[in-house]
Amino acid sequence: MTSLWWIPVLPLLGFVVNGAVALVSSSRRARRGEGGGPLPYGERLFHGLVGVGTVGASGVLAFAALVPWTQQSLAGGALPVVETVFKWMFAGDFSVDLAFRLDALSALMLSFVTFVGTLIHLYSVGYMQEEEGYGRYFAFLNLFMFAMLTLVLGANLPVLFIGWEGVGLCSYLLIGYYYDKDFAVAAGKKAFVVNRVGDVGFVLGIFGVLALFGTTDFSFLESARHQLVSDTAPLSVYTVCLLLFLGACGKSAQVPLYVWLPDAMAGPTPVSALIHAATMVTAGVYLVARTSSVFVLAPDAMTLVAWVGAGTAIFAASIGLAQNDIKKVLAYSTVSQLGYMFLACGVGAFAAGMFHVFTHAFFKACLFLGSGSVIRALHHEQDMRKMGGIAPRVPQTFRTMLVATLAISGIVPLAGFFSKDQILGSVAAAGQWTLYAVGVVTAGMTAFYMFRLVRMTFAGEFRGTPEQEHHVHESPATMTVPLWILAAGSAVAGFIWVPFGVSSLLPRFLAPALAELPEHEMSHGAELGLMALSLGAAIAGIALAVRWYTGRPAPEHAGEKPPGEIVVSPAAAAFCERAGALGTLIKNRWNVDEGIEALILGPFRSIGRFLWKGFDALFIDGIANASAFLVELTGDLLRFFTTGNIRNYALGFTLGALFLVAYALFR
Amino acid sequence: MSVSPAAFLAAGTVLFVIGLVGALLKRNALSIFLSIELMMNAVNLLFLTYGRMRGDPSSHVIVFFVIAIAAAEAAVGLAVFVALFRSRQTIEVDRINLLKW
Amino acid sequence: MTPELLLFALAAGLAIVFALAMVVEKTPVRSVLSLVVTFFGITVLAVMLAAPFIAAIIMIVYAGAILVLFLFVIMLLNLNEEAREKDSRPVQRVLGLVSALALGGLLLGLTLRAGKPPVEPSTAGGRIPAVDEIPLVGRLLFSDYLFAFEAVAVLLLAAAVGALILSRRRMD
Amino acid sequence: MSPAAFFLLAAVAKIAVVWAVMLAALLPNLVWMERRGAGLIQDRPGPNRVGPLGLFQAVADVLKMFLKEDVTPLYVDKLLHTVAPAILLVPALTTFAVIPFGSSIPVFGREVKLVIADVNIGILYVLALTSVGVYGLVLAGWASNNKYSLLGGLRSGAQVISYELSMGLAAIATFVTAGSLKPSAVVEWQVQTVWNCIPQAVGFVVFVVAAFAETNRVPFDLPEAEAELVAGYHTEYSAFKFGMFFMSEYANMIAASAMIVTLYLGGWSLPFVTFTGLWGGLLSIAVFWAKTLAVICVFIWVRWTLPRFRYDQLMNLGWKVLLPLSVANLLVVAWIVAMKGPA
Repeated sequence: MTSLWWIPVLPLLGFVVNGAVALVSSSRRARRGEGGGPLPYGERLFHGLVGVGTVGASGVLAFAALVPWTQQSLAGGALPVVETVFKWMFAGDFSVDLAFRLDALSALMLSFVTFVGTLIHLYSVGYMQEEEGYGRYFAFLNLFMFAMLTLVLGANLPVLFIGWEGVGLCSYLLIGYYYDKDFAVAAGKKAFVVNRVGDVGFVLGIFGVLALFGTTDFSFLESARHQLVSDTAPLSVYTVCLLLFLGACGKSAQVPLYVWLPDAMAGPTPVSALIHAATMVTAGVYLVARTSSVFVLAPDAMTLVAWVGAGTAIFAASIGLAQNDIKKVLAYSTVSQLGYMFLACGVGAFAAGMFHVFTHAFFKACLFLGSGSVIRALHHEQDMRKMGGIAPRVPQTFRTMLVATLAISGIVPLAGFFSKDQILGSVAAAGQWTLYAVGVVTAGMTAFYMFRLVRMTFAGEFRGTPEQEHHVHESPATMTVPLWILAAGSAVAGFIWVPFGVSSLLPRFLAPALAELPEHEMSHGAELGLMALSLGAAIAGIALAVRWYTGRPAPEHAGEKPPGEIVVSPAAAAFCERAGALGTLIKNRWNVDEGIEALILGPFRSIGRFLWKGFDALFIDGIANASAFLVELTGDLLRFFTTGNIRNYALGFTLGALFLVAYALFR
Repeated sequence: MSVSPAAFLAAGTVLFVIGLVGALLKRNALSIFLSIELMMNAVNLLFLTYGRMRGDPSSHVIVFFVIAIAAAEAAVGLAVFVALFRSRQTIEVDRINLLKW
Repeated sequence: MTPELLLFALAAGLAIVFALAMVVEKTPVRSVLSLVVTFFGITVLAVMLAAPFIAAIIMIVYAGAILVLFLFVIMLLNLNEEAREKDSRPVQRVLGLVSALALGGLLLGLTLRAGKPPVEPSTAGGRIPAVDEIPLVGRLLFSDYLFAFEAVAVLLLAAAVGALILSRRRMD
Repeated sequence: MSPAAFFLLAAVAKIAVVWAVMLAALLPNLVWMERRGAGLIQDRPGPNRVGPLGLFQAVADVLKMFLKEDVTPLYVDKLLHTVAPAILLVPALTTFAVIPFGSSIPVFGREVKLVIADVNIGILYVLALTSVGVYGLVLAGWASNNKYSLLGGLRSGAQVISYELSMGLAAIATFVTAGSLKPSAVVEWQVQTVWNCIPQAVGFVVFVVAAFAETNRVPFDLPEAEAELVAGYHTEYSAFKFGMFFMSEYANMIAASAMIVTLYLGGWSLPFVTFTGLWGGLLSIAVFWAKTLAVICVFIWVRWTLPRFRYDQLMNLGWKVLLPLSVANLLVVAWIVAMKGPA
């Protein structure tokens, strides 16, 4: 058994080395007056080797740790492994160790975080090679891996919180990677600020857990499991759950804290794939699953989680229908899929939620990396209206993306089908039919916008500039190999939990780490029916998208290529016209950003302006100026004592001492 | 038979006062500094006497510190004088009144 | 008159006389030399107070290092005579003398009152005891006073660096 | 006889013995030895006219010093000019108070340790005296009112202060192993184990070099470098005052040699020999002085063999070589002692 703490520490080492080298190298370049442009090959090789190597090594360590543990666990159960590195803080009865924990939940997370993480690092080697900030990029990416692994492996809430904030920081740093672009900086700031709102909830939630259970170590889950609802003051449990959920909402981009994620696409595409699709954003789901034993004590909180999840799912999917930026579509799709996961958690199907986290990591990472490959092929063109027809030129990208798209749409037997079906099945089993309906509709919408993406990107004729068209080319092997591996993962990852208990590996594995809820039994027939329903919705969505988005100009515009126009079939155009106001609203993303601006930020700004102009400038400055004036006055008087002659001062000293001694002697 | 501690105390105090008079009346910065060294040592003597009276070896430690700090002070002070002399060609304190308003 | 008293009178007398000489003397070099003799007297007094270690340290550090530094500076700056002209601040002079003497009187009163011994006075000026006080002081230095000890070490380093920087010649 | 009186008497007797050996036997003959040694090294006879082998040359020299006119130049600071040689001589003569010059002898049924004052701050006493000795040189230089003298005085002051550090640090290492600041304890330790010059070879070398510098002997005789400074700090001295400088140089040399012998060469002891009883005690005295004489011979040998350092070389050697060496030596020794645990 390897030491667990090496797993996060290795990427940290990578961060230190890469960061130091990048700092030295960039300052040297700046000193020599060399401008931007790609790094020399040697430096790139070094950064790539260190970056991929440390993460890969940590992945190897992780699998070396978790494979035997998993085998043992499946064979007959294994206790969680807790490894204490040192005592972190202690006061009175309270103490927190810097400790790492390997149990079913963290093993699951660990497996795909290190796996997908390594692939994305590898992909970045090719994707980022023309970037000036290559070293900085790998340093931050390594730091992110460190934080994420700390988050996953943390054996108590404070350690988890280190990772939680660490991934937030890295997310900020990497969204703002192009720090010379205003929108990237603004997006980074937005992500940071919105995450803070959630983090307040999380921190308070940690204190709440401490107050409820007297410890922040995950052992509190055991006590929670053996607790009856009536044992605790329910209100406090609700509060804790809601606070923790607030934190999860922030990190996992749930309504209303989702607004940062679409903007986060300003970062490099591999970052979007790793942080904003596969790993970090699922931390919220992980947190809810981790504390599931607490959540089940508060059924109404669970309901809230389910409704927020379902709402987010359909809301984000609706926005995704009308986005033209390829990464924005994927971003809203991510938000929507995260909604699914919370929906699952909300109805008590934590295992199903985690299952979707697992499969989603594969196909969403694959989609993002594929989109990155497309963007790179088109010279940083992200607007799908200027794409089209490039499938033959980038065959590998196209094929892998198609697999992943089918997976996310829920086509049997790809990964997304099993996980999504598991969620919907659980919702139905819980008797939440409204939520179920929302889920099915969302599934249809998902299939529609994903195929809209594929069609607009790959089908039909090219709509960009001839120059772009000339340069379209397939990506190098460092990028296509990860794509293929992830595509394969999207295809087969679902088989760890095939329905009807044929080989229900995952639930058996996860059961010890999650809360136990009474099973809702459904007949196989009903289950099959539901499955057919969701599959049908998906196929319907696909069919519609394929019909509408032909990628060829309408017959009446044949021959011309109006760039920047969505090329749709007449039926689609007619539908859009009929949709009218609702369509516009969807296109404008339900005006959420504007609403936040008007309702929250606007008033804040007004208050701020008042405090600045009215309170600060007049009142505070008045006090400061008045006291300054007083000091000046006093100083003017006192400066006559400042003769500048040391002997005068010494005499003053002596007289003072005289006075003190006299006081001591005669008092 | 031995000497009463009061005698030591008196000797220390007299030395201290002599040092004080020197510090107040001398005009040469170096002489003032010398007087201050004398005052410190007078105080050291008092410390040792009190320590002896109370049977407390801590007094030795404190004197030790006083000496160490005096050494630091002397090094910096003398460096200041040298620097001062370089720029003003004198270290008469009456002619050095840079600290004036 | 016991031998101890005689020794005390000699040492204290030496110290006080040469301290006065230091103040009165106009030549800085002679002032320094007088102070050395004063320190010698103080050293003897320290030995009588059963502090031979401190006595040696005073001799080594004060006489051997600090005052030699003074001599160096005096010789470097060529300070042969103190200013001959009249003190430009007579009031300061009188006031200083008066206040210093007054303070001295008060202090004498204070110390003598404190000198009313809580311990038998016979322990004060005896022969050097057989007890070796160096390990005692050493142990105190590295236990109770460890922090102060480290702080003084840092202070000395800072002083050394500061003195170097202050006294180096400007290269421009 | 009361113990106190005995103590007093014994002390006086010991002082008498030491000073007799030093002033009467060693000092004058050292001058002869030095000059004869120089002759030997430079392949010439040296003084050989006064008495057999020129042995009475010393007497003649002393007489000459005493009888010459004592010139006090006009513009010197008369008081300091007179006091300075005395200040220089006193520490050299009083250093011997703490040096054990023999084991112990039984006198009237009492065992008398052959050390004048076996105080527990022995090394500090020696260092304190050395530091007082600086004043003699510096003041002589200053009081002479002569720039050569002043330069010589300043040089010697800086030199002595610089090398005192390394010397003290090197010596402390021997006290660390002995576990006491008493020189007699260091000798005891060497008697029981091994001479310090073997386990502390580094400290030994540092100490010897620093001792050369402390005594202002070649190759460290910059304060009186005749080629540059005429005669350095004693340019303005003549007759008896000059004689005192002359004497103090040799007295210092004897004291330094005695310290070297005490700290590093086993003091009065010889390997595999125990000195007991009256004769043993007397023999140990002889051993001590023989060793000291041997070291003095090294001093003389070096003087007539090596050229003088340049001033910057001197400072470099002192601060950049000897001081780090002695600190490192002290650290290593202290570490080893600490590892072994308290003795």
